[in-house]
Amino acid sequence: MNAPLPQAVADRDAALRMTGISKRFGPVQALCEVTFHTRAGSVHALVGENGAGKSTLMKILAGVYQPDSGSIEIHGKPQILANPAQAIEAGVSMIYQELDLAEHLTVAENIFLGAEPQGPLPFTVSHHQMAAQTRRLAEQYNFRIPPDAKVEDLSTGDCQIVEILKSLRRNASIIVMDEPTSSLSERETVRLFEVVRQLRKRGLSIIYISHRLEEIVELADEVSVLRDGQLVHSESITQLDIPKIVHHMVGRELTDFFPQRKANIGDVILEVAGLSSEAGVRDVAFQIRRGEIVGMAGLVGAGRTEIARAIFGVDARTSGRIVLEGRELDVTCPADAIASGIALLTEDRKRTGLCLQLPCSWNITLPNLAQIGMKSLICPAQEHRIAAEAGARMAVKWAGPEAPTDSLSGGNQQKLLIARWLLAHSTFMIFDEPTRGIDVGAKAEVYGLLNRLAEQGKALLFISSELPELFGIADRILVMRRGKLVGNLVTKQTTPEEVMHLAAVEEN
Amino acid sequence: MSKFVRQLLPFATLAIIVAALAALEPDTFLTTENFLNVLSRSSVNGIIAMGMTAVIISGGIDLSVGSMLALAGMVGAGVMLKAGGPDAGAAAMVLGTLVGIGAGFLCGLLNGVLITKLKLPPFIVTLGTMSAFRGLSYIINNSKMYDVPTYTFLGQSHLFGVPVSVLILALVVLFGFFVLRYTPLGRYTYAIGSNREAAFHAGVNVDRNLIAIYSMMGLFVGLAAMIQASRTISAQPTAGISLELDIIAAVVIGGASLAGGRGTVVGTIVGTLLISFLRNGCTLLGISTNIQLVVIGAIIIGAVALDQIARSKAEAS
Amino acid sequence: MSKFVRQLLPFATLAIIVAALAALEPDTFLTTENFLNVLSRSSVNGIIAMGMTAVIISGGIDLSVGSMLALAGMVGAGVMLKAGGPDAGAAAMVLGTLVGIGAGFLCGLLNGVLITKLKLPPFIVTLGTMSAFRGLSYIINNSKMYDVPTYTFLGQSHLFGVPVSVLILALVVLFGFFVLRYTPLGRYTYAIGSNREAAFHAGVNVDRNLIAIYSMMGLFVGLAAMIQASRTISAQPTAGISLELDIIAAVVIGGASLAGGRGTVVGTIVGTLLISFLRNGCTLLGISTNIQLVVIGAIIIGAVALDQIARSKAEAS
Amino acid sequence: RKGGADGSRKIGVIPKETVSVYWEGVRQGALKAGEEEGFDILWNGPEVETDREKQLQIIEDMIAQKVAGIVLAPSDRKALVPVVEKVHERGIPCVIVDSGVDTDKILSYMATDNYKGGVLAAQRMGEILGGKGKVIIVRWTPNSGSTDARLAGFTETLAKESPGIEIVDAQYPSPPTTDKARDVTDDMLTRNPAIDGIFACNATTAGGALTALRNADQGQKRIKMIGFDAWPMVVDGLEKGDLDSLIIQNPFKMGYEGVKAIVRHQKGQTVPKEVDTGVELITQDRLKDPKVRELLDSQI
Ligand SMILES: Nc1ncnc2c1ncn2[C@@H]1O[C@H](COP(=O)(O)OP(=O)(O)OP(=O)(O)O)[C@@H](O)[C@H]1O
Ligand SMILES: Nc1ncnc2c1ncn2[C@@H]1O[C@H](COP(=O)(O)OP(=O)(O)OP(=O)(O)O)[C@@H](O)[C@H]1O
Ligand SMILES: [Mg+2]
Ligand SMILES: [Mg+2]
Repeated sequence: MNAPLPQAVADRDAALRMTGISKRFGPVQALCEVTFHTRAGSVHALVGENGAGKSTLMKILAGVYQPDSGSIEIHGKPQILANPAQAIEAGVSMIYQELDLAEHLTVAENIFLGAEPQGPLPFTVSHHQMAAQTRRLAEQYNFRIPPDAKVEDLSTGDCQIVEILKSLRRNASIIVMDEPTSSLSERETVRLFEVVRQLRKRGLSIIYISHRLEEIVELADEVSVLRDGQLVHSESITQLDIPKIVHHMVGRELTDFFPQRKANIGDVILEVAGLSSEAGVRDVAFQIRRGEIVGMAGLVGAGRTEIARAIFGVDARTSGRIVLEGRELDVTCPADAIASGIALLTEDRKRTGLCLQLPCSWNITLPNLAQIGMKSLICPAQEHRIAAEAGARMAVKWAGPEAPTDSLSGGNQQKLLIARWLLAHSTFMIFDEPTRGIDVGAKAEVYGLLNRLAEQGKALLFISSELPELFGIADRILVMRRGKLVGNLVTKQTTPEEVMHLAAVEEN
Repeated sequence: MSKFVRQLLPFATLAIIVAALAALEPDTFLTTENFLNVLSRSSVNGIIAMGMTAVIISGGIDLSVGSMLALAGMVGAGVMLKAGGPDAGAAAMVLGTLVGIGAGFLCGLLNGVLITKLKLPPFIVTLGTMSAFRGLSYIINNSKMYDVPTYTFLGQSHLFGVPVSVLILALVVLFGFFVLRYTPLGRYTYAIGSNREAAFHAGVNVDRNLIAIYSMMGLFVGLAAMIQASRTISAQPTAGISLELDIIAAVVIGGASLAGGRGTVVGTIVGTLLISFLRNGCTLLGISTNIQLVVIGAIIIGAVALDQIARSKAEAS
Repeated sequence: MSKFVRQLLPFATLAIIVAALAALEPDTFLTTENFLNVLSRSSVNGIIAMGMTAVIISGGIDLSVGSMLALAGMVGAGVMLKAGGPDAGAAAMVLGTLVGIGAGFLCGLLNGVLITKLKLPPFIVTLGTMSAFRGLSYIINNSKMYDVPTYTFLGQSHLFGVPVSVLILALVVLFGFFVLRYTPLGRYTYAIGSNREAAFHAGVNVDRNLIAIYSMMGLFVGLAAMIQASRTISAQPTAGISLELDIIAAVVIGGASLAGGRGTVVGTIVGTLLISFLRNGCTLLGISTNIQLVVIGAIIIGAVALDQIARSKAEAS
Repeated sequence: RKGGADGSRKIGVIPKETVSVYWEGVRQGALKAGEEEGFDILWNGPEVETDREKQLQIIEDMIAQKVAGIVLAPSDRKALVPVVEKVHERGIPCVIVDSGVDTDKILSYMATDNYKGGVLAAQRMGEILGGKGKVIIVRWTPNSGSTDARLAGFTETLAKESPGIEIVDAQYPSPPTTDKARDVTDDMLTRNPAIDGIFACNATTAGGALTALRNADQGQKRIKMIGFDAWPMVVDGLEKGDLDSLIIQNPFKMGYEGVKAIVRHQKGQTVPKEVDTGVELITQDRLKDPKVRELLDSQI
């Protein structure tokens, strides 16, 4: 199945040669005989569906996992990377998919973790040196970050910048970036791209992983595609475009990425007026009608999640009304919201979504015990049946409803959560970044599902940072900026440029 | 399959220990009386361990159980004596028993409220109340104990040939099993311990459930305190010193995880009996208390290490 | 600014307590002798708390310190007696002291190795070794204590008018401060407690550092054990029962978080002194031990609650 | 094979705790008697005196082992009544030593007259202080029968015979360890600067009080201390004159006579219901007396 690598890519200035890499996690063959080469002075994109093995391959390169078989050569020298320290020594630096910082330490301490400059005495660390060098590094790459700030006080975007600086500090010859832009704002993304190009010019080899294929096309020189743990394609970007990449990833054409929906919009279901919250939502008002999908756009930190949290009762409201189907709600906690017919698919399924050690069925029924007649007693047989049906409706791939939730891949975990909320029979559903970090195939399924829910007459609020999907699926787009609603646009009558302009422009 | 094996681990260990003791000391160990003795002395720890199981599954811990045992016992016995004097009759004893159980419940409630309303780690809150409850149990009768010579029912009498305390333990185990497995409270306990934020976002009233769990813990401790008082026909302010670690050890040997989300009633009771039979067996075999301490330490570490290995094997296969 | 205030909280509490006692009992409390007494009796706990600070910052816990104190003391005193008899001279005493400290070190090393190599939670491992070390310390001399009548230097003599134990405590505090603040080991301790994965990914040898931290903990306990033995010119196998909770309380009152990543040497020593002065003050004021227990419990909860409130205020501002 | 009901050659001896030297005296006595009579001695007890439940369980396990008899030092007058009566029901003879228990279903009670020990201490205190002054008491955990009796003897005798002596403070160490006994004595000395005498009511408190006294007194030997029970370190203090005197019991005799009583009972001989094992006051000059030496050596 391994496509032979184009000779040109394989041999010219090979910076990295990973040959015949296999890795098994218990029953899962995460990687099978993967051979992967990169050149110095180029950006090599690594793409594939969720669970294809991208992160695993790169963690092997970073010394986190040991391959079951295969060999690694860096700049022509065979390497055994038994732990991250050795990988760093060999010139490999990685930005991990999940934030990877010691939050109680300062920015400078994180950046120099593991390689502290020595102080005036032996066995000591020079705080002064660390801060000075951090400042220099940030200036060099044109990032602004206070070296002495504690990481726990930073925003997610700033944390990502610390991650980037940490990997740049190491003077690595190979830098791996595993979905680095998933929590960056547009502006920071642009800066990151500049940095990547700068590094390429300096002759580094960059391996870039992302589910945002537009980024790949914009940035990469070569593209390798992983599917089910195997390397199925590797080619120069000049020969590729998005549909071709998608084809290699999923093994078929993805027609109908944004399926058409018979818009059947009814009366107003949800009305929000004058909503402000302690978390920074300021005087927001909008309405959503039956059968309508309303998108919500904004830069990172614009306060979209905070609106969802205020409506769902997670953050305390300081003012405002929420009216659902004509009834004014007094929601003070998620339990109230769910009882009133609101569902929220949170943006972070690991932190606020799933109880990962528990069986899938328990996660599906968790908010629904009352709805399915198990308010005072649980009937395991009935629960099993209900969960199995709910899972089947969403085509969740699992060993059965009793399987532990952490045995599912990310995309399937997302589907599990959707199955949960479908069971709740809510009239108004909020989806906060439902496609973040999931692959194109799974995205298409989520879009299809949103459409079906709308057709069933639900009102949907769809929060997303990716304009194409908002434009592909929403009837209207709300634009947020700094906690305020600054635009309420009909999708067909606006353009991405207008939305971006509204989201980004400074107020004065 | 392998997961099944893993869950059987504590049983297997218990079975092996009992079988070995039966083989080594058939005359003294393998008697109904000895078994009933061991069960009866496990009743106090077993009942408390039931409550601790729920607390640990919820991701918490309760270090105050030993002091709470002393306090509830002192309050219960004190009321019994006030109401009925040294020859307290049935009414006074029932009253004292209920008040003692109620005192335990209130202690647990206090823990629960402090943990949820001040948003403090359970370790800290119960470390504090551990000291405070102990102080109170001394203060109540000026550091002295209470004698309740007539209070023999719970701890010393038999029904159908079985000690009453053992029957109560059995009831509590059944109750705990039922609650954790078949009620929303039980389900929410697992969910909160597994991922508190997620449980909250799924509409679980986390605070209310935690308060319920800690209150139930207190209630069980109150019950255990009265059994203990009846076993020694006296309530002692020094009762239960260092008890918390014994209880936690039993729950952990039974397969619960201190990180929360994992644990079972059956595992816990097996863990409790395992420690009791081990102690009893060592004494019958003439192995000194000192060596018992080393053995029990090794078993705690060994049980959890085996569990860990079994788990990673289960994942690998 | 507000963060600064938060870090000063334990100091403020200590200062207020000392000032109040000074005002209430100027004649007895405000004497050099009383201060030196309190410092000297804090030396054992203070030294152990230094080690515990690093352990807790690394996200771990050590429940075995009390048993380890007994075991190291018994080993040290035993060797001293073997080498020098009841009138052990300087050489035998130095040897015994070094062996005692070494025994503590080995206990800590064992904890560290079990925690990292078996990948078990520190709570479980040290719960197990807590029992095992206690058993061993009884076994050593058949449950009896050792008398070392000549061993007075560490615990009972003075240098420049200051008790030697207090000088040692000061040195240990300085050492701990230096290690946690200015060495890579200290940095890594915070990093591991804050995010173990991240530290590993950054090339930190997590296992080696954790083993170092637990070994240092053991070393400090060994030192404290010898001071304790010298304070009572005897080593007791029952030494340090329930000590772990006292130590953890001091560290936590000093602002450390049991979740790891947070804590300071200065905070810990303030926490230790706070408890000591409180106990001393209560005795001087004639407040009973019983009420002291309640007060200390309330202070543990109160200190952490205040810290929590100050923290959320700091975040809000 | 002759022996107990079913030929058992084992006698259980259960102290209040296993750590203090005092109980070692009991054990030595029991071992000696066991050797003489050809019985195995099962020595088992809790680690700390406050662990009553543990002592109860040990007794139950001894019953299960079908021992020929039990020698018990009950850590609690009341709490152990049911189990002691159970021992009686099983036909196992039980000798109570050191402290009493509130039941008469026992073979014999052999103990120090603790009240008398307290009286001796009070009389000595009156003598050395010349009938006036201030003393402090280092108490033991409340509820312990033996120490409570000593304290009663001490305070009542002082009030009666030396009204000029005032007891200004009486505290106990918590937890009950030597180390804490030292701390609590330190604090009492600080709080009451003009102290003339100290009474420490058992070995542990005497050890702690002695170190505190040495620290506070710095060799002046102005404060007079009376301790209770022998412990090498305390006897050493007596030799050096840091202590004025010690009240000594005879734990060896308790263990020895306790085991002997069980054997005698088995042989059908009668056993006295109550035996006073004796208590006496030892001062520095009496240390050279060979009989005193022997008594001390049997227990340290
Ligand atoms: N530590 C682990 N233990 C067990 N299985 C694992 C582990 N890490 C990864 N896997 C499994 O290996 C497979 C590959 O996972 P990997 O994280 O490499 O995918 P990915 O391509 O990075 O996906 P995504 O796009 O979602 O990040 C998946 O089936 C995953 O469940
Ligand atoms: N854990 C956190 N600690 C501190 N500040 C935070 C944290 N999470 C979010 N913020 C801040 O809260 C504000 C809004 O958060 P958030 O980023 O969730 O908004 P959003 O509009 O939902 O954006 P997105 O969903 O795209 O991330 C921002 O200023 C952000 O920096
Ligand atoms: Mg990945
Ligand atoms: Mg968001």
